[in-house]
Amino acid sequence: MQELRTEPTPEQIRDQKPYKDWGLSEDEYNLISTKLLHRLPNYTEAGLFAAMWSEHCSYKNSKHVLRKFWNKGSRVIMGPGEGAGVLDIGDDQAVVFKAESHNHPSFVEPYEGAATGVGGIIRDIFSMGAKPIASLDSLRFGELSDPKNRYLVDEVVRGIAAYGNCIGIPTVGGEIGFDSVYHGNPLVNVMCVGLMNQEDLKKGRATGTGNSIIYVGAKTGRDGINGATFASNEFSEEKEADRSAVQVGDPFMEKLLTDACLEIIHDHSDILMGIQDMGAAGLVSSSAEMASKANDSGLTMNLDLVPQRKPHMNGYEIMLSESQERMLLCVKKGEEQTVLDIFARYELDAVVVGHVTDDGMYKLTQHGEVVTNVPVSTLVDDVPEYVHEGRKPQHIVSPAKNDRPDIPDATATLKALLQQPTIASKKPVFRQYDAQVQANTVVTPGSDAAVVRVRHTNKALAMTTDCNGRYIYLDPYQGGEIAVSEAARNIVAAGGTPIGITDCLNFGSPDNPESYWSLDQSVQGIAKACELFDTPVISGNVSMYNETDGKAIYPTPMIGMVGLIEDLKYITTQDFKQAGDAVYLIGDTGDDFSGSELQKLLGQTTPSGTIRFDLDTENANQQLVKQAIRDGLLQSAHDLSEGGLGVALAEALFDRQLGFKGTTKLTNRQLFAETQSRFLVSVSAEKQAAFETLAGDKAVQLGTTTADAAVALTTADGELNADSNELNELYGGALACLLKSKD
Amino acid sequence: MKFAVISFPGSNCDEDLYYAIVDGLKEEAEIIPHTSTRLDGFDAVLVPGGFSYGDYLRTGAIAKFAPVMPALKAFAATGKPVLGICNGFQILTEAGLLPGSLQHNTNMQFICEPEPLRVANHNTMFTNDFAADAHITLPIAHGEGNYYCDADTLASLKANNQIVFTYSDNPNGSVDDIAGIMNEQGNVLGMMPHPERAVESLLGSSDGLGVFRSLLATFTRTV
Amino acid sequence: MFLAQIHVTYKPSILDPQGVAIKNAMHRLSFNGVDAVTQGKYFEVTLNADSKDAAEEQIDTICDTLLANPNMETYRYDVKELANQ
Amino acid sequence: MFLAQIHVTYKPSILDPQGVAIKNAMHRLSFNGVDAVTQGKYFEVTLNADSKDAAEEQIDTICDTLLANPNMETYRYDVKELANQ
Ligand SMILES: Nc1ncnc2c1ncn2[C@@H]1O[C@H](COP(=O)(O)OP(=O)(O)O)[C@@H](O)[C@H]1O
Ligand SMILES: [Mg+2]
Repeated sequence: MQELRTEPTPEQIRDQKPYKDWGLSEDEYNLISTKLLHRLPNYTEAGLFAAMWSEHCSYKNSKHVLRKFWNKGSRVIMGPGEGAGVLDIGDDQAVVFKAESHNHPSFVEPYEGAATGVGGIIRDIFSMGAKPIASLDSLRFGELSDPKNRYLVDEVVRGIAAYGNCIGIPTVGGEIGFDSVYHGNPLVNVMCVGLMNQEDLKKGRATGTGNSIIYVGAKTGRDGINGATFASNEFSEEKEADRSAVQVGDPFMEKLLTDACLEIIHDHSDILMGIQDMGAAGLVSSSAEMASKANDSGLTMNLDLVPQRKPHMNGYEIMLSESQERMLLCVKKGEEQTVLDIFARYELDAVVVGHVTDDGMYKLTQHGEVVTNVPVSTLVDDVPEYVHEGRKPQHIVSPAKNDRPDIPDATATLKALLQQPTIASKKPVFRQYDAQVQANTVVTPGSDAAVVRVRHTNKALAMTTDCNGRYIYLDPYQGGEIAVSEAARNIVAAGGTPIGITDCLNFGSPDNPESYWSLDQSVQGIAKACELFDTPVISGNVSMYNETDGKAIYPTPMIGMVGLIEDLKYITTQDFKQAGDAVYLIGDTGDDFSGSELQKLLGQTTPSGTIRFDLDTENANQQLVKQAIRDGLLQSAHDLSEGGLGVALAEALFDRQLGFKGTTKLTNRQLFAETQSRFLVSVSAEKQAAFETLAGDKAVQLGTTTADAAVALTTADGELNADSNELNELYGGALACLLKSKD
Repeated sequence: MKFAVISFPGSNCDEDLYYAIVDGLKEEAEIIPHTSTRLDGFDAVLVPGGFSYGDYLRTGAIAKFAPVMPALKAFAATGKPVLGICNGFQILTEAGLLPGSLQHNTNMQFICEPEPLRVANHNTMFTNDFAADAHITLPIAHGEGNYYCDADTLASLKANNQIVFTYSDNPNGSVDDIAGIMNEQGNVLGMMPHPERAVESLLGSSDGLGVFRSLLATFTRTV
Repeated sequence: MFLAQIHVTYKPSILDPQGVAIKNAMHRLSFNGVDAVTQGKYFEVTLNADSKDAAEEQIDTICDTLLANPNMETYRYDVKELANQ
Repeated sequence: MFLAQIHVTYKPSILDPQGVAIKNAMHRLSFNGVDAVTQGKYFEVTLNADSKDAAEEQIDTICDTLLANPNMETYRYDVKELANQ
């Protein structure tokens, strides 16, 4: 039925240059054939090079910039480079975390794209030997006035929920922002956090000549293989309309895979030499990296042994398939059966597909022939590194003058801001996530940072994701500092000490000098802030080429941060607890509206102006809140972010339907300024004196919480007057309403 | 008192239940694989939440054929307590140990939130620790918790006081606000809310402990 | 080799929240002529059996025990022999 | 009034974890002759339309926009006129 496919010969590849469609440049091809192999690569080899030398696998365009990150710090057990980073949290335990973007797949097929994004990052975590204990999702979409964006939100959220809920990992936090620049290019970033005993740490290495390479999990199909890379006759067995390379997630399989791998890691650590997930560029990338990390040992695999979902897959397809829920293990020779038996008990496919060699070669056979034979190092280490030209964008060279909007009616403005989709309650989204499975979630979505306790200890972990692309657009360096600082502020407000970050650098094409400049600047800003907060970058991910019709998104380096809460009694939430508590604002407020939600509300869709930020002030204010929590002085703590003081004050009232009465020297408009480094805290009457002594002039009392729902704040030039229940309804109902709207 | 927690492929609340018994109730518990064929020596069996067999086909539809099921049915026939929570409830209905079935929530979405409940019958081995008509809060987390049964079944559930928990603010479309029911004999209970997630105030509520305490009280009284 | 095509649908008395949700979605998309929607499941099972009768018997048991929930669903099927390849 | 019977199934190259899980369950139940299982969706939609052509046109759009995911699924349908009741 099926015609034997004839692959192009090495000479045809040289002459017809199909590798260009696969993302390999002519220079790169020449480098491979003349300098590295000293011969022409065959069809499979050329395909493998194209995949391994892609930005996704090699970071060839971003490596130079990523080196500027700071990843020292006393807690670091494993920095970037492995599946995920690892930090010491005491008691011989460690926290493991990483974030991944799945932007493009989620645009093409939002449900499966988002679901497989969750699945992928989970494999990174358990492949280190850690039990995944929480995930967070950071999402950006175009405006909800467009039905396509509403559809994307629905499907992406359903996909994340379906995968995370089924596998039993609580989705405890995240963020969602809406802005027209993300129309046609949504961002779907997922972070996963794991917990482990330090002795269980595993690495993705294929060491020890003769040891076996075991493939486990789902069968390999044509998933994720770009149809464009094939001559159309190669698919003649299937009708065009029947073809699809969409990757489908199977969380049930992944649950079994997680449990089985963790069982092997715990009980058979001595025979498991290495373990690695199959992510982008599937089998080739996982196996070549495992070999490379083992100090250039070699590796050979027989492709006929790889479990396959469809008949007649060629070597290229088998090696590059991005079928989900697969892992690669390196197991001591002679001990394979132990591992195979465990997988059999979980009813998972597991097959010895090859072994470690000592010649440094990456060798594949299929149907009795050698289809690939190249030095491991040429696939992994010899990738050229590109430093691109950067240019400051015009709107930064000569920025527009800063807004000082006139706000005659603070109440109306607050109501409008609370209904902005980026600010409004995200409950219609996070209510779809099982946030409590594993029964460790102390603070569920809705407060500043999520808090997950470490069972059988007195510790907890706080976690959050943050990034405001509108600030980064205006000033990538300070915007980068702010992204880290905001994350840290959320961790501190929850009672934690920030200990490290992961990131997803979502940017436009590096070939665009302005995008590249922004990338470089924001990485430097992030690095600077990380060093100050002692939060090393231990893992991350780069997503470039986020552009539609030549227009890039705002540079959006998402920061995922984890904090350690050394004592459960430090856990603090953002909501006011009772009537009669004093409410303080920590940090100075200025006329900071550049990039703010107020600016956007007032019609300035593209942010404008300059921003102001001071890391030392930020740090001082965070230290104050941290100390006040440790001294037991605070009833609540909330960081100020989008929408400023007005929004933060309202949010703190909702949970217990409290009211507020007070006076401030700030003006109406300053209620909505987004000056950085600020917190809103509440203090019970008997702790007020102690708090004021500690805070000095860093905190100013705004007023007091009240038992009725009335909110009354007198400003320098007006007043805010509202009913907190009414505000809560606007805040709580806005997103659901926008998602349903019919037009 | 010794509890068995049955673990099916895809169960994900088995450990939570284990800890609720061991750390919360301070009694003995053991996680029993779905391949086990004996449940001797246990005083109660817990069927946990999760997505057994991925919830593929229908929730609980594939789990009902697991090797452990005959032992579970035999255990239930002895009159000892069997408690199915969330997916456990779905499995018990599929297996015919409880009447009715669980359909998609009416809004077709998964819902995770704390849910106010009423203890509709506190004279059961699962609820004697609660006061009559007690109002409690337990978390729910399900996409298919919309309890359905035909009118005759509903009438007999009512007549026999088999409705044990009801929602105060029906989140999913369940018939008569039903959140949990038991069999006629009163020893098999299925409920969608998660008592095992509410056994310590640190996590927001300890109301769930009442369910396990009730079982312990019944057990202590009868041995 | 035989191919069974199996339809599992809700009994008419059962309210099907999925069907209702889809109907509402159709109305939102302005397909106002839509009067009712029911969603069921469709299976294709290929199996070896000695005869068509034997295949039908197996499929009947499979439907009764696994594919349909007799509380709420009914099924119908059609078995045909596949040409040898 | 017209009745549309619609089948939505996965494209052949798409992974169907549900079908695999069901097949495994059948094997566990000792239906070892079962070779493959795929699960699809089956819809019955009753709708008002001026003509059979008009009904088919609507159903086609409904399938494209709502019932089938063109990235992964294909559909087929059959529309017939219902006798007046
Ligand atoms: N996509 C999401 N998934 C889960 N939780 C979310 C999501 N978006 C927002 N949240 C939760 O809603 C709350 C408010 O989020 P956000 O406004 O981003 O907070 P902040 O400005 O303090 O960072 C947080 O608890 C956050 O975890
Ligand atoms: Mg916050």
